[in-house]
Amino acid sequence: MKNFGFSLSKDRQIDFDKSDKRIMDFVKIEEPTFNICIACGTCTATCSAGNFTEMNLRKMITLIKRGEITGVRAELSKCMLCGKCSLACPRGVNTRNVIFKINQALEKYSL
Amino acid sequence: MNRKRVIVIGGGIAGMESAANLASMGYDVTLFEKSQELGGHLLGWEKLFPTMRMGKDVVKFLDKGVHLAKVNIVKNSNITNASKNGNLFTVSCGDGAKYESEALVLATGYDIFDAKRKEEYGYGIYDNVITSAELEEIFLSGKPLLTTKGEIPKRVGIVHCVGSRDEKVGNVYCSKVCCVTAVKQSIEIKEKIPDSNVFCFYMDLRMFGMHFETLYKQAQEKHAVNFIRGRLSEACENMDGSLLVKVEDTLAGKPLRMSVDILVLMVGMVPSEGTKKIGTMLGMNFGANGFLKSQDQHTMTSISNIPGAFFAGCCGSPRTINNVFADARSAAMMTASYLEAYDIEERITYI
Amino acid sequence: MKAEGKQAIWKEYQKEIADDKYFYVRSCVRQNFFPGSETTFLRILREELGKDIYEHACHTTCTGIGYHGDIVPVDTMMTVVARQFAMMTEAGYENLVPSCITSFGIYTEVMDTWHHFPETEQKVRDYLWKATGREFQIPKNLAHASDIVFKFRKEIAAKAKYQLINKETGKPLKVVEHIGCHYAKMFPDKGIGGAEYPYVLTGMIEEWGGEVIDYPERRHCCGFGFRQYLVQANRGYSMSCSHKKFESMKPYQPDLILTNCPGCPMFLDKWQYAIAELEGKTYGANGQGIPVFTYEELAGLMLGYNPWDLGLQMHQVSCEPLMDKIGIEYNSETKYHDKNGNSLGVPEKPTVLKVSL
Amino acid sequence: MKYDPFVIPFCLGAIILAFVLIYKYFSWIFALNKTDKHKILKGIFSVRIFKAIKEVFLESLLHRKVFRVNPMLGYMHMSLAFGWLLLILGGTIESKVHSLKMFNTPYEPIFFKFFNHDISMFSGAEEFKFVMDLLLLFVLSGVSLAFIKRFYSKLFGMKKTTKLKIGDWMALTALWFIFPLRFFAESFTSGIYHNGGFLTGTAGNFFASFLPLENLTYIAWWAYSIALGAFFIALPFSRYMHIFTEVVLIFLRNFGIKSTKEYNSFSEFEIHSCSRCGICLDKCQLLTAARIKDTQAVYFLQSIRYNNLKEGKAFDCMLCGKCQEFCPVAIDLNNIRISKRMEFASGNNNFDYLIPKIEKTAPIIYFAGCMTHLTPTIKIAMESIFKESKTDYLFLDKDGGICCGRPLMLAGEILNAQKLIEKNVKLIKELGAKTLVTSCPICLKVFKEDYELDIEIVHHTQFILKLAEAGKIKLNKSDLNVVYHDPCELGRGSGIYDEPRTLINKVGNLKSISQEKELSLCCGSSLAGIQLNSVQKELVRIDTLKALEKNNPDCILTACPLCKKTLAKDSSIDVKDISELVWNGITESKIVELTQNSN
Repeated sequence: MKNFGFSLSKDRQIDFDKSDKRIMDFVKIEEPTFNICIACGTCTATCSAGNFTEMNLRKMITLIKRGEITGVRAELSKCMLCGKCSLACPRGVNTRNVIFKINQALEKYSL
Repeated sequence: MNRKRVIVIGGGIAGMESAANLASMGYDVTLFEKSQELGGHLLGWEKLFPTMRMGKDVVKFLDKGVHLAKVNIVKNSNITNASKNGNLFTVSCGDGAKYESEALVLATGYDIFDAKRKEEYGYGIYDNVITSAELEEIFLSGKPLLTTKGEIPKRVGIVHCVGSRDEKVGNVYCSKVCCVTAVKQSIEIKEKIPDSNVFCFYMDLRMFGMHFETLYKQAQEKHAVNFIRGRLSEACENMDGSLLVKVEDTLAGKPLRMSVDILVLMVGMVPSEGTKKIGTMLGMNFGANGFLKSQDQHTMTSISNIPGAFFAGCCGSPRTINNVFADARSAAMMTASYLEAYDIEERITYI
Repeated sequence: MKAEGKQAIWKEYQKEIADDKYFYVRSCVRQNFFPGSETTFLRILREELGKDIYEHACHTTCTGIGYHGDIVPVDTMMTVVARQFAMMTEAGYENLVPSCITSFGIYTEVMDTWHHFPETEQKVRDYLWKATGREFQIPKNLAHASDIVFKFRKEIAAKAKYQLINKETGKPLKVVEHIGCHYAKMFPDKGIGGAEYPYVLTGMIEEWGGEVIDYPERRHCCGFGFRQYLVQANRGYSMSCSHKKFESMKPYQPDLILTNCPGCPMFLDKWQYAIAELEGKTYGANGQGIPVFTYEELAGLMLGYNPWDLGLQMHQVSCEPLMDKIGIEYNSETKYHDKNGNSLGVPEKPTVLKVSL
Repeated sequence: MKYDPFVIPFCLGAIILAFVLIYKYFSWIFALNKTDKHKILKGIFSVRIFKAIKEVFLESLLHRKVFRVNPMLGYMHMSLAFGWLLLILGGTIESKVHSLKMFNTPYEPIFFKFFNHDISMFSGAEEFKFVMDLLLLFVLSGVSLAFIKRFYSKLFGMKKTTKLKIGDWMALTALWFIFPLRFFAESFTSGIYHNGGFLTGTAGNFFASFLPLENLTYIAWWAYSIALGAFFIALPFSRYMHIFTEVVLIFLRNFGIKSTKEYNSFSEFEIHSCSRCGICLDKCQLLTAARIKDTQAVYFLQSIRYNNLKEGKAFDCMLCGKCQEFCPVAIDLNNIRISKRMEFASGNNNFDYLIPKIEKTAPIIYFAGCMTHLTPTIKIAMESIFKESKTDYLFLDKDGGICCGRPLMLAGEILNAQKLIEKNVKLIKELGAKTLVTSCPICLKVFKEDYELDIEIVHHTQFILKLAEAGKIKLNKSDLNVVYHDPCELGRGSGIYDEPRTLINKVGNLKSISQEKELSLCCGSSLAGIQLNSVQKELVRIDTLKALEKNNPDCILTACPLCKKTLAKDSSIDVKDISELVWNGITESKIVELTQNSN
């Protein structure tokens, strides 16, 4: 292979037809309130871990729904499961169990 | 004593309801409808948001209203002229008939945005791109929703704001009903094809009406309808006839592409040709968006710049059915008070 | 795909194209990239169609590359454009025909700006007068060279020796048409067929016997993107754009790609080599790549011109397999000879892409 | 030697039972860790053994705790357990006295009347006859109550009775038959040989009048033996396993062995000690209010025993601890539940990002807790009280601190909780404070149980009370009528019932409610209820509020930010934390003071 000093750039676009939706499918069944998130971000605003890190549950839920799951494990490992997000959520998403179930899915599919 | 006469133009919800109300107050009302059937756009809708009741129930209610109050109905009316001479309005039809009245209510409604103008979505070019109105026709006909190849769609995309809030097509306003229509239709698709995945591509979800938010939550919770915040930049046809859509998922902060088997365009409301035609004949004022303009946005709704000429329903702005009912009754009330020589303009203290 | 839907749109986006008496302005880069193309255009117009087409030895760049590369300020660009107009006016022509899509975009943009802001036009007139003492008329008609070929596509077809038909199967060749971004994306009503479903190349392909394929990434840019290509570190991005298009058109098995922009054929052609070297991946049959043509080259081929006069030996992806498919006669011996029969030297063979030398 | 083939079923059953029990108990004891084994060895030769025996007598035989819940239920259990034991003891003595031998066949006492037709020859025979018949009657009364309970549980103060497994049905059927069959066998025998007492003798004569007893007697003895044998064989596979296991458990407990948050063989003793009496059913709000019917402790333990525990069963629980409070066997249900949740937890956390920066320290550390940050009024009240009392304190989690780890633990993420605990322990130890005050009972429990800090750990109600008693703040008693909601983690969880009440009485008039202290209800938002849905939580919440709002108090007081936030959602009555009422009182008295001064 030749070296031209450049190479193909990685596509930033989410290819929904090919992305990995296993976590989404699992969590949707196990914790149906996963579906009713409106991505308002209240959870992230109150997040104890989010105080100190980039942890963003709102974004994580959105990305999992799109099958973009790289980095989910690392992000999720910061969660202390304290439950502030559950109390703050205006829509009644059981965020703690969403996280618990995402963890299970990560384990189940060795992601 | 001769009864005072009112001409109502447009046999949709607004026209029928204001005609029925005016006639029930004792006026001699003549209702003009350009087609051969009363009911307007409502005839094309199966179920209505947010209650999912049948559209035809509402048509029946309206029908009964005009018949019980003995409204004179002129169907297939081809109005060639409408004008005000002195205190009398005159309307002439294509068959030479002439009608006169002391007051007039314009209820000429809206037209559906021509989705072909949003060329990048490929309506009229790609096989499986349809409009919300066409989807409703499918529901109404009782036929199954199938791709042009006759297959049951696995994925359906719904594009909000087609022809609304879009400077590119010259419509900067919100058509109000499309968001909740999308939610309603996505629920209906899921009820008919439970295995399908429905994706709504929205800019903002404007669930302003009572129970709309509940319907939206129901769509998410019970039917697992997906909502992706991002406007389609374009749709392209894949080899298999499915459509590749491109959006930015603004909540994920990434561009996204996906294939859908059917793409439904939520077409908005535009001022109808009839409104333009008859409003111009009468010399009525139009607002910047091409809908009829009231004398004052807050206090003088339904009241046009022509004394004795009023308007009701979607010829004034996009409205939901319940808003049209309220507007039609308000226009009827304003018409009646005009005929009883009530001077509302007297109350205007501002300039 | 509903053909009538596209036809309806094409009907809507018609454009007036002058019939004769053209003032031709060349492209900066095409003469290097595809040196036979512009010559062929002039030859077809003059010899086949008998048109009056004039070019001025002193015309310069339109500065489009510099303008879009954020190097040349807009006032400078407009003044240079005004100078071209002045030369046209001086030569007694009113119909401007740029060879380059970017120039076409620049002229359109300038004319549209002046239309909406007459004070800007006045300002530029002053600049030009102060700088060169020249005056000008705004062109009566502006058409890209591909518009001209589109206009006379039937006449060319009538004189053609070949058609875009596979001589073995008798079936039309599958052609990808790629329109330069600046042709209609900025001013949709200035392009034949508009921005979403441009008809300018499609019209030629259909007229000359081929079949157009519409693939999902049809509207995507080739990746030239001025600054993207000019800076070496950004070239990966440029190449990725072409790569995206190849991946998207691949399942349709196109026989050739037709373009109307200086940059597009260059990148769609050369990136096939680079992608092959970097990724080991080729498109088209037998690892030979998909040949890319300018509309002038294709018109010349149809008319039976010697492919080496058209400059096809300069292509990275070899054109011979396609010419074989159509049945075009050519002499491999003279491929790398100049017009006097002297050898030009033979290029090095790529490691992955299969080429005919 | 007295022998007849009909004793074989009994003997076989008894031998199998003995083997199974010995095998199980020894393997479980063997699997205990070293420390626990050591405790057993030490315990056997100490006074603890007498305490254990006493407890066995009171709980396993007399069923004192069951009596407390419901006397009828208590009597039923006692008559069966204690009555049967007495019957065995009585029979043994009777047979020994009769044969005048120290050792006779082990089945002889059981089938005494079959082998000894003429028993009038030994002294005291009539007394024995009377006593044995009385005991039989005692046991039979228990059997009939058990029979009635199965079909009419309300009589026993229970709305629900437990659902049965196959093993249970076998054992239960056998058990129902044992004593009636004994009654028939002895009566029939007496009908022929007149060796019965007041019960079996009378019945025997009665049966003899119309039944061919010569044929029936032998069959009856066979049936009696078969019922006994069947019961013994089914026992280890049924809930009656508790009869023996509970005894061992009481000994182990008295030796100082405790349950842990990890499942071990002591947990096996605990789950096999469950008699499935079903007392936990009615105590569970998830059943009574939220209509979840399969998750209560009895079913949960049953699933563990039969190796079919599903995730939902482990997680549909608020760990409010009410079932545990009333469990007659005192099984540590919460710990078992947490230990089983661990099997479903899969998070692998990394809390390296938590680097707390503390510049100063103070003798008293205040840890508000995550939930308190969502109820700022509690935070403000506490900070004000600290300042008012001139307490030198450090607000440890002022800027949103590190979670205490209890929420992770409640979800079964014990290893991850441990990581957080380690971080917090290190931090708190570095600070070198004397007292740790927290506003959150959830934090309090984990601080006390799992942190192993050598400092005083108090809930803010305890702390405020101390401040008041030391005269550091002056409380102002209002004329509000208030009720107090015991937070689960503070009350049943940490045993703190009195201090909040003493404190409340200093600032208002505490009215007692029907379900308080050990009986108190859960607010429904427990962090342990991780998989409960919003409707289920709401049902619990409404149920609890109904009890609290019953006498229309002026204010509902609680001592937990989560309870407060939850109850306030649907309450028509003001819900406050005790600290808020305390601070309100202080500010009010200050205003009065200022007004008087200015006048």
